[in-house]
Amino acid sequence: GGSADDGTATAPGPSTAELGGTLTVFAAASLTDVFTDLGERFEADHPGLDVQFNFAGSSALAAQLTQGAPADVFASANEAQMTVVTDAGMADEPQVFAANVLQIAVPAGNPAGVTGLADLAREDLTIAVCAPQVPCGAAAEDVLTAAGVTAAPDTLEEDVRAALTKVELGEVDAALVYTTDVTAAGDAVEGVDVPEAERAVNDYPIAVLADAPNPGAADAFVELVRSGEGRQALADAGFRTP
Amino acid sequence: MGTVRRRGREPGVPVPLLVPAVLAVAFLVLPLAGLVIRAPWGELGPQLTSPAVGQALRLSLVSATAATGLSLVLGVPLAWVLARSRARGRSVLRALVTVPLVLPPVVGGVALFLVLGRQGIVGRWLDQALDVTVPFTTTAVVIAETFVAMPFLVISVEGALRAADARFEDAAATLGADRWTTFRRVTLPLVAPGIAAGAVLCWARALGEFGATITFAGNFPGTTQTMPLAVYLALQQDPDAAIVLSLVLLVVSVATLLLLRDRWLTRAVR
Amino acid sequence: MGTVRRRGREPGVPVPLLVPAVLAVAFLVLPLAGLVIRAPWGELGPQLTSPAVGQALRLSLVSATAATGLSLVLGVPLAWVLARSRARGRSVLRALVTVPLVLPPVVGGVALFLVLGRQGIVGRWLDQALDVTVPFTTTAVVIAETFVAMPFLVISVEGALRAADARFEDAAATLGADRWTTFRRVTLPLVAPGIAAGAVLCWARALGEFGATITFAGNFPGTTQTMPLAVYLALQQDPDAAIVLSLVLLVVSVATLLLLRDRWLTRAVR
Amino acid sequence: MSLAADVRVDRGPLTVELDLEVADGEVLAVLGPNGAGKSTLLRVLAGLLPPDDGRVAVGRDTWDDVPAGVHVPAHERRLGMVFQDHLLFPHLSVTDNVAFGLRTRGVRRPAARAAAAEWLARVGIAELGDRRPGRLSGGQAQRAALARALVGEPALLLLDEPLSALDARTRLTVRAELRRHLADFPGSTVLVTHDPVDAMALADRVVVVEEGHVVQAGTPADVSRHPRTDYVARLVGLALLPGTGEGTTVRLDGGGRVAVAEETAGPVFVAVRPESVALWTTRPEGSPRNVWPARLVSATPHGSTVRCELDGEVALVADVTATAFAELGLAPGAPVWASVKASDVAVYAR
Amino acid sequence: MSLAADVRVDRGPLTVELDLEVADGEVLAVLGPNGAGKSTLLRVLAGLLPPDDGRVAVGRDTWDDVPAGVHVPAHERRLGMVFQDHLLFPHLSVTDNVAFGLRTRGVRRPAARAAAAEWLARVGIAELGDRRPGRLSGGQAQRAALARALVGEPALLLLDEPLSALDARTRLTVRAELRRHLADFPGSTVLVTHDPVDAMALADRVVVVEEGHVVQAGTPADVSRHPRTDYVARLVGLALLPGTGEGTTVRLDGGGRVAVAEETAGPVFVAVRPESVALWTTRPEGSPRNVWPARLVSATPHGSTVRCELDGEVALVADVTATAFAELGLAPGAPVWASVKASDVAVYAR
Ligand SMILES: Nc1ncnc2c1ncn2[C@@H]1O[C@H](COP(=O)(O)OP(=O)(O)OP(=O)(O)O)[C@@H](O)[C@H]1O
Ligand SMILES: Nc1ncnc2c1ncn2[C@@H]1O[C@H](COP(=O)(O)OP(=O)(O)OP(=O)(O)O)[C@@H](O)[C@H]1O
Ligand SMILES: [Mg+2]
Ligand SMILES: [Mg+2]
Repeated sequence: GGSADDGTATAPGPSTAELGGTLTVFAAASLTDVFTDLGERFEADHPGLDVQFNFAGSSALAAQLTQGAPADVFASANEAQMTVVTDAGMADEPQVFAANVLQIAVPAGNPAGVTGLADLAREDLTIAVCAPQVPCGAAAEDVLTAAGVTAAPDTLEEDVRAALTKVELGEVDAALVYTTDVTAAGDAVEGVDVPEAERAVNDYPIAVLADAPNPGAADAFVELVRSGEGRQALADAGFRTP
Repeated sequence: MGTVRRRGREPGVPVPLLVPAVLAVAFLVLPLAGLVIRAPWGELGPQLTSPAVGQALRLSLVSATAATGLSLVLGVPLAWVLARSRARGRSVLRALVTVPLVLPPVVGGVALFLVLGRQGIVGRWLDQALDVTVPFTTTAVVIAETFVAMPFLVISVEGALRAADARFEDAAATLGADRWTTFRRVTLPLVAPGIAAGAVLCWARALGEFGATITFAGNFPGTTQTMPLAVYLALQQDPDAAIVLSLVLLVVSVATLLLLRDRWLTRAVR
Repeated sequence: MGTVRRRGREPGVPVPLLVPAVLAVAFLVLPLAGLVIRAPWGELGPQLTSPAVGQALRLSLVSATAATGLSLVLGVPLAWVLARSRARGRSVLRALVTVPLVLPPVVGGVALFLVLGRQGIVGRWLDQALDVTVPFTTTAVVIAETFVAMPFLVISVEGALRAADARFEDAAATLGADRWTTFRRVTLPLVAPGIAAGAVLCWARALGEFGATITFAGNFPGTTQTMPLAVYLALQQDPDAAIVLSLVLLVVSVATLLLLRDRWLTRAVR
Repeated sequence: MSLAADVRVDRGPLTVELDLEVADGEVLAVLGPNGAGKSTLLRVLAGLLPPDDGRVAVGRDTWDDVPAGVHVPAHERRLGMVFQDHLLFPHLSVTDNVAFGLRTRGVRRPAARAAAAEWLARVGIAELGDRRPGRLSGGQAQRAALARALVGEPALLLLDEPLSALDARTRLTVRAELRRHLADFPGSTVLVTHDPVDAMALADRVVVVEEGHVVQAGTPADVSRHPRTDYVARLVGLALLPGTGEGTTVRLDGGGRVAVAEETAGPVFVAVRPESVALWTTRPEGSPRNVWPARLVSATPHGSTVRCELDGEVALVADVTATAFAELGLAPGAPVWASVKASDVAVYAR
Repeated sequence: MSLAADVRVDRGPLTVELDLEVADGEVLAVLGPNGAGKSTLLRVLAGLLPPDDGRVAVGRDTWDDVPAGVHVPAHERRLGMVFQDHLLFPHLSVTDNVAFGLRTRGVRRPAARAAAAEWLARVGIAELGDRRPGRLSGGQAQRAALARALVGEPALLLLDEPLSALDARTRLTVRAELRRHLADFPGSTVLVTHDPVDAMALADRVVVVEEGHVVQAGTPADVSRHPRTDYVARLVGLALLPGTGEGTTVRLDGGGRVAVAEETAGPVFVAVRPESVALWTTRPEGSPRNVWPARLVSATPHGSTVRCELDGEVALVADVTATAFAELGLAPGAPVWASVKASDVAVYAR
């Protein structure tokens, strides 16, 4: 169970052999595959330890944490939601463990012949861009401003997956999304690199929560994520790693 | 026997009904009260006067009403067929109709793309032959909301039709009314309370629709950004603003319902 | 007059009803067909045998059923009070009950936190006095689903009660049945079709619930991860898998409804 | 138990204002034209319609007392009631309908069903116990409703036209059964009916209600011999003529004069039995002192006689034998002469 | 238009199998005990219940022909129908209920409402046109239902106990109105009733249905004079005794013998009019050749006579004057002697 009184054995320190109990990780939905994979490895390394994930949108996770959700680790898809948690005094010293940059996603075969950011201004194309309220939208705005392009989007997506879905279905000709999403989407989607994307790199911070029921395991898990092994897994999924 | 009671036209609600009813109200109303208490009312002014909010609110009301209208036009006949016709395969049909109820709305949006999208079964033809594109338009919002909300109407109207006394339809037939006239002039008024209930459910569901809309219609202020989308986006940055927006949506919809229902009910009363 | 017709117990559906009914079916079923065609059926095997899917499916069915049960217990009495009692403030009450229908579910989840969260009005007391924490448990899933789905039951049962002939309740009273006995033994069976319809709506809505659940109960496999949450996660990584998962949910729920409805309907028939 | 009711209810334009007493074991028949307020009265007595004013008491219990604010709800009144439109529960079998009242009063299911079955047998539909009411004929439904009202041990029986849908034969048996039951029944009974035979056969006393008010009360024989309103006169098959007594003649309010045997003065009623009216095609000369020209409105064969409705100076009804009628060769609309012996005319004060 | 129907319907354990013809302008009364299948017949004729076999034709139109697969739906049959339980539309005013049929047949609203108002006046509820049916009394509702059925110009009128809820006075007027209407009505009418007076007054021909089959048919006078079943005999107030003729005596099937005036042989019916039965407290000696001991079952005053039901070797009904009854001093259950003159006994072949 994910209830607060679940932390049966609290390990005193990061010494790997003594880890046990339950480790609860709140992680952004875009980390689902990577973290599930890392969690399994972590459990294998520490028999007796049970890793519980709660994947959802970063803002939902932040809201849950400020409402007193019992968690050990929070991995956010952006700095803003991590700030919500640190401002509430529930975590400190978040560390960036991955980063993501924008790419133009086009349907397989690139039917509209999109080659760069300038094409996003074409009125005849159906374009999806993230809404400015969400991280990828903020990033997109920065990138477009930097490139001096006034995009003509048909929809301001509320999350990057929604944009990608439309590309996969061939319903939009191009969408500004993250590289990781293009990677995850497989053959249905092709990525067009955007040089200006470097202007808006999106960092993924991770932190151990202040009143984590299982701080020992939490520290160990963050270590694993930031280790070479973790970095490799993240890179396989298309993330940049520090 | 012989108990002397205080007089009154209202004999009171029996305790085994009163207790759960009060609990139900508490259950439904307390969270709302929480929201109202917690809401940063200072934000109300700026939010209400923001043109974006007005736009989203208007679009929400218009599209939910259009979706309800469409659902009434299509769904009431379907409910009738399910309740009255003896055609075989009716139970399969009924089960199929309930499908959009359980389909996660985002998947519903994907499904709509598969039919009405540029590459969709019907949409491809619309696109090429008529140069009509449905996705990312206000029409798409209405369609997405109808798809998600119509089953609510169909199921509750069917329940009402089933409970209605079909002998009045016999009487109408002996007076020369064919099934269509009977439907219009006898059946419909008889089940008016059920239809009103179904329409309220349908309208409310359409008004709150989020997943299918954002998927199939996208999110563009003024064209496809309804209140739930605005609320969701606000949640990403400023949860308090989102709560205020939700409350605005609530107040408007409750006010609308209050007005409408009282009109309907007084007309539908026996 | 004098028209010679083919004989049959089924006098046929009038065209003005048939055309919209067929359109309605097409509208609801075509997208589904699109999904079925498009679904990568190769993935079905692994998905079905995956223990996570089984877990999510089981949790979905259990919690939706529990939420429906809770809604019936609390909601039917509330519907009765709304339909039959003459108490003042009834229309305000009815409007308040419709509120969770329009509240964006995510905001609904936040509202539930405000009441039942560890810092919530009631939750604080539960936490300190009884050491009970509601959020992030299966109970929270049931509560979130009930909050969102119960209004559907209440509104449609109220519509059915309104349409029912109240004179049978008079007859029961003359036979010595107090209002509670009358409710149980006369009113309930009379509006059984309406209650069945309401329960179906409620169950389906609970089964498809996403926003309030993920907010208030979190997304823990085995405890709070229902099928819609699993579909959401699958959408993040592998949309095709999400479609397959949705279809699994559909098939299971449609099968359940088919079984249940036929049982109910044969019992509720006049 | 004895019933005492003095109530007022407003029903749209009609105000129903009735004052009744029914003793223990007594059967009161309420007669009256359609819309007079009979069913309204029963609804008030049953507690389904709170009166706007007045009191209802049964035995020593007060059931309604508007000035004192007392209103006992229907389900606490220990009633048996037959509704004019039966109102059998559509979702219960006939047996369960009849057993319903016993079950709510705590009788166990087998006992209740047995009692129900017994009553179904008494009203002659023993074999229909398992049916749903929707599959009964009109008369069968009425019998089931009667059984449902009688099966308990009510303090007050309220019967609204309980025999109206029964066929002639069943009516005899059910009426006899009802009569037998009512004879043993210790409580009060109020019976609404349109059939004077039912009233005569079953009631100890009759009240006639018109437009919400009692216009006549008395024993069945009394009421049928001395009707005080046209409605009652028609009901019992008399022609009623109000007029003013002037010695051995009565000047009728509607015009014309009637010779009578007794001397009278002031406002009186004149009642003429149809059997005592003779018809002639030409003006008869002879001993009968009352001879009027008239027009035949309608002729209805009834057993071996034909009932002829007459119109003219004096509105009368004549019963003549079928043979005599055939010999007269009359068609509706034909002019006739009607004669009545003065000694055959009843006259009594208004 | 003339109606010819020869249909079979299965109703659970009962099979209704009837063969009827009703000529243009003719009124056929269908009499029969509860559950005999009368309403079922009307539902079949109306097209609401497809027959399991047989044909229904009106004029030259075939409405039902099961072997040929023809079934004209109800709404194309140009009917007027009164249902046993009225079935007025609860959501429409009384006027709109009555105007409904005209409106569906394309009459404009003002004209339809005017025609409806006219018919409401004819059945005596002109002032109730604006009410909802839920606020009518039982009799008022029945009158509205009658008006609704009559207002159109149907080819076939189907009336299911159209006068049963009417009070005695209204019944006379409405019956007269109905009679007038039926006299002018060019189509066929099928009238279900339990009231022999209605049948006599309104019908040209009577069929008696029992357990789904016609057991007797003929003119009203014929049927009432020569009943062939106990039901009919009761209906018209005769005692019917089946037996076997043996010269001037009839050996009754139920036991006992009856002396008759004519010689007969083989199976016969013996019918005894209640007026011809005399009652005695001691065994009478004299000319009447039929004297039986009996027991008084019930005594019902009816106008100036008292109807006595007798039980014993021979079940009889006796009508005696109220004075005579009082002199006899009889109570139910008392033993009496009944006598009938042989010349007063009707006898006819079975
Ligand atoms: N629910 C109601 N609301 C208002 N008025 C009503 C209602 N029901 C009946 N009435 C009116 O009240 C009057 C009395 O009705 P009631 O049913 O008591 O008559 P009744 O004597 O039983 O007549 P019937 O012999 O036709 O059954 C009638 O004029 C009727 O139209
Ligand atoms: N819907 C039904 N389904 C099956 N059987 C029915 C149905 N309605 C009536 N019956 C049965 O069919 C038989 C004939 O019923 P019907 O209503 O025709 O009788 P009826 O002659 O009109 O009697 P009544 O004089 O009581 O109205 C009865 O035994 C009745 O119980
Ligand atoms: Mg009445
Ligand atoms: Mg009948």
